[in-house]
Amino acid sequence: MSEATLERGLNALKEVIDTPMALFFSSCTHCGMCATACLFYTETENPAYTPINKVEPLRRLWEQEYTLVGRIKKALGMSKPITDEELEEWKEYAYNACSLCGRCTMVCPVGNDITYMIRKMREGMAASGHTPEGLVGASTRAVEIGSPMGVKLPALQAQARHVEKDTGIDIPFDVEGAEYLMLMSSMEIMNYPEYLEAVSRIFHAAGKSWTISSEAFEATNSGIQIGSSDIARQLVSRVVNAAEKLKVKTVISPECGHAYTAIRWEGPNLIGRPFPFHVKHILEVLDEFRAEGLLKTEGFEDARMTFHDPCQLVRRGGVVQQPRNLLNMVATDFVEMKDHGIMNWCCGAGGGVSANEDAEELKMKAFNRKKHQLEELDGVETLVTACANCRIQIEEGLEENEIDMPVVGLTELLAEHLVEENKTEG
Amino acid sequence: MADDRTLAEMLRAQGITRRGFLKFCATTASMMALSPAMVPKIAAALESARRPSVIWLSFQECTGCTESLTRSHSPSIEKLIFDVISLDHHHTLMAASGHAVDEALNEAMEENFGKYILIVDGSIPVGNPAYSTVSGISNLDMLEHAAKGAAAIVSVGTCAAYGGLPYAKPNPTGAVAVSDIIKDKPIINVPGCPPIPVVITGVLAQFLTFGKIPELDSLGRPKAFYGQNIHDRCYRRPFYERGQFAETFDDEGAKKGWCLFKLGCKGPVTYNACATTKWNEGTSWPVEAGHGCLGCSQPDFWDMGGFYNALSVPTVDLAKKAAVGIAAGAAIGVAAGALNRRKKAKAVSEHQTVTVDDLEKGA
Amino acid sequence: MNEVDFLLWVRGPGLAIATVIFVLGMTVKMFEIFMLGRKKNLAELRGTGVKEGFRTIITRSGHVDTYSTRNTRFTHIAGWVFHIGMFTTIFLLAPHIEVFKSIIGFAWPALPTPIIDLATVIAMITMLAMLFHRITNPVLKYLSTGQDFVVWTLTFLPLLTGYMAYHHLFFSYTLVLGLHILSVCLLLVFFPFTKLTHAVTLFFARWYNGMMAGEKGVQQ
Amino acid sequence: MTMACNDATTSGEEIFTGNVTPILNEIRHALNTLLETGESTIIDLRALPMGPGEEQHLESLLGIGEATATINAMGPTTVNESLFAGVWLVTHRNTDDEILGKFIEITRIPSILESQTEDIRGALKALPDLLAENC
Repeated sequence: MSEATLERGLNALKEVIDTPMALFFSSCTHCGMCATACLFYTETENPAYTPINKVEPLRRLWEQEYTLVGRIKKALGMSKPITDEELEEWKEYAYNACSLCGRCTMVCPVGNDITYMIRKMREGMAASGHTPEGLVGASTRAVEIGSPMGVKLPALQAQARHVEKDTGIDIPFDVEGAEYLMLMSSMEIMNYPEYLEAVSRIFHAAGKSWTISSEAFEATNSGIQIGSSDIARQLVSRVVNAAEKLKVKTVISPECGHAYTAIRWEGPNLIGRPFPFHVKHILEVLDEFRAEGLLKTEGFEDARMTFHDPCQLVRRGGVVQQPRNLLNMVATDFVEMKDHGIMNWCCGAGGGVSANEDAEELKMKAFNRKKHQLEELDGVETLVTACANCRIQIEEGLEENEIDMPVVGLTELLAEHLVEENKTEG
Repeated sequence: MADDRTLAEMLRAQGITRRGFLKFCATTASMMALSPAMVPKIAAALESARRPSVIWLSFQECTGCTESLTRSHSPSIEKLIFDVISLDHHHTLMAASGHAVDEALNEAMEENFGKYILIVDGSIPVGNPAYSTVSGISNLDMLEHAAKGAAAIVSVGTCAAYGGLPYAKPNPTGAVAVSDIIKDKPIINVPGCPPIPVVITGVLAQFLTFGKIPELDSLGRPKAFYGQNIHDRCYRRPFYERGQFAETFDDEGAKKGWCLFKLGCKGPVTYNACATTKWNEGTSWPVEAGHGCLGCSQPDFWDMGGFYNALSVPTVDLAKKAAVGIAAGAAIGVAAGALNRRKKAKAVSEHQTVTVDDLEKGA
Repeated sequence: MNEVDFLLWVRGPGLAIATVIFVLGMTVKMFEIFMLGRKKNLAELRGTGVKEGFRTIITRSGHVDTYSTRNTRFTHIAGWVFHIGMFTTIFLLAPHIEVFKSIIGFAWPALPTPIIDLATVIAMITMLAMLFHRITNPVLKYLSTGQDFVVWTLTFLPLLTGYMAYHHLFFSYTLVLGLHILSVCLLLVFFPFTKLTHAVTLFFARWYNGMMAGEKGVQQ
Repeated sequence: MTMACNDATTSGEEIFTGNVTPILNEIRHALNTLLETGESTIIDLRALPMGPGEEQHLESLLGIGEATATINAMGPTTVNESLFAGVWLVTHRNTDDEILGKFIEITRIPSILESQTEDIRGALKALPDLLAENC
């Protein structure tokens, strides 16, 4: 039972500093423009939440360890060392006040990918034991129980039988050779059971084979949120082993944000080799079905609708047009938010903020940005999104601000209008 | 030798009418770059001026200044000035020679001790005094000896004022300026290589009329002649502003009389009266003749980075220096980079896998 | 050391030393940066991102975030105006072009000096406004360290002394030209060791930014 | 044949530097002052940065008016009124006919032309001798 120490933290930071980061730290001119792109700053006006400030200890470490002048200054005792106290203070800036949403990265005039650096900063925070209580708990549960919210397989199996009863469609567990491996996020299993029903009906209608692995049904990855690649590797390896054992062609990341980033973008780099299978977000797959004519819908929603772009899916994931294509199949009055698409604002709960009790109040304050966005749209009745975490956050936010607006998952919405040939009753 | 008659009496003795004297004052005022309104004042001052005795010593020089001053090719107003001042000693101009010259010099010094003006042209070799001697006496000793009784010293020419050509790198003779040796006497520097004749006589006339040292700038030069920056008074300045430059001495721009900045003109850093007073009675001056100003009235004008390099061009080959920088930088850079990589590799090797159990301090 | 010797020193050895330190420092920095390397991205990418990287080098100068345009409008516009003013002064003034010609061998047409004069004045006024903004804006006040103000001064002095030299203000042209070149030397000497390196590294940083987004199919 | 004051003269390589216009304006102001206060002004052409040919160009513009006079004192001095009354051009030359100074005087009569008191006293002394000899 080794323990977290400052040494291990600094060592972790030394491991992750690379050429892009050296370029970024050499380019920052303290112009402050990343602050106004970050909802944690705009809604609190706390200058400490300025994104580039969140990596100040990392910057000093780079300067002291990886530049000639920095090393000389350190040798002459002219440099300020990184201490536990400082990292403890930075826990609030790098975790509570950051959802890794990536907006600062899109705005920085000298092109610094600040999100990339905060994610790396968290590696050092995790190794040196300066991570929020909530995330430690979530990671422990994810590793030991299999899901950050403690969801076990029987709960999923119960939900599956429930869906089978309702739709008559068989939920395939551990089917070798299926084309798709379906992953679920605990949030969906616990809060949004309609998701499983929706995907099973859609896939059934599309005639596509899919399965759920009983060994690795959990999509979320607390390791990514807490910022420890080691823990993230442990979690993502389960998915990879299951997918390889079942010989699937594509792993589907469900309506969740960071899960997609964890599996598709960080997964291969965590385990050190390219995946023998594709990784796609559920919306990507549905859009393919749409294109191939396998997803037919009927009827339209008459309510005025808008779409909240989950950061990890759209800005950090590149799934930009698909949600629009799908939503336009069922919506006649679809209105885009002012800053939509890759520049949309975060809901305030991503990147581990929702699992972090210390950040509760801050999370709600950050939600005001999304509230202002909605207020700017006149007469919107329904908000559609594609991430369970965003959904809960927005529902809580709207409730707290007494705004009566239903929040709907896009996959569910499509299922409601699904055309099924041999619809069995019951 | 000294004549105690006033200047006015002398002129009248030569049959020059008052109107002639007024003309003399007008042209002298113009020479001294004073405003015409000053003529009555100058007339009054000139009238009562005493004829100062002048001793001219030539040291390490090319006689260019003397020729420029005396304008041996066509004497004019300066000749008149010469009639006015009693030039008691000048190696080149004196008819006498040999010991007679030395006696004349000592005699002139004793007689007007403390009153005569000492004019020096040429620099003084202190590296090895033997480089330049006059009848066996080194320039250094002669200067120190002559300076004792001088009321004021006028260093004529950049050599006397700042060391000039002999002083230019590598300065084999260890040449120095007058002001480097004589510290206790008022010194008026009249630099130029050579100085404009009118400027030399102008300074003398000014000293003669007002009897005191004219106002000097930081380099000891009379502001009347050296207060103006050539660049500011140059008639080609409008071309500089419009960015119209001659690129070579015979291109379209040169023919049209455009600015010669790119051909090395040192006008912007040079203070002299060439642009207005011009040379050869206002005929022309270097820039008007199509050649950039050399900055000859400035110290070290020989080492200003080449007569034909633009003023802004550095006097060292920066490309070569940059190459040195890159080479050294690359060497140090590769070493520093390697150090970084080793440090990073060491960190990676010492990586202790983080598990959920050791996420807390002292868990 | 009178003013002429000062000018001669600073035009010669002064610039030489400054150039060596500048070039050496920047070369070392480039090696330090690029020898750190970057792990290859093993994920299934939507593209190499190379094209997006180059596009971002250009698009990132524009303003992407409609919301913050209201709040950082000043920084954005002042940044543009200052840089245009300064670069016009540096690269389109005839004497400066002569300096570059002596180093790299070729030259280009110059703008008339009154226009450059205007550009210098605009650049200086904008810098003063930016300094005021850095002191008063809460975010900038929080972020700013001593270095930000040192770099501000290092950048302002060449403009100021250049303006004074051109207008023969206060001191003799020789002295002020010397001070102007000295201020440029100081700028060069400190360049590799301060945030001034952004002038070079920002192009690579923007490229990486755009490339990493492009790999995932996101294009600004 | 009127010429624009700043045009280079026809002789080819004259340089157009725009120095002539300011001088003409200065003369205009001086004439005004002369009328209003009677104060005369003298412009020393040797103190102005004139391009080649510009001086001749200025003189050709001013032209030669009705009154011309020459004084022989230490070389000839020519005084002539330009086409513009009150604007006189005074050129001093030495015994070798070299120009020593060139002035534009804006006055009723250049002072150089007036007989000087000392010279008149001299004449007063010399006249009786003349009377004694001749009549």
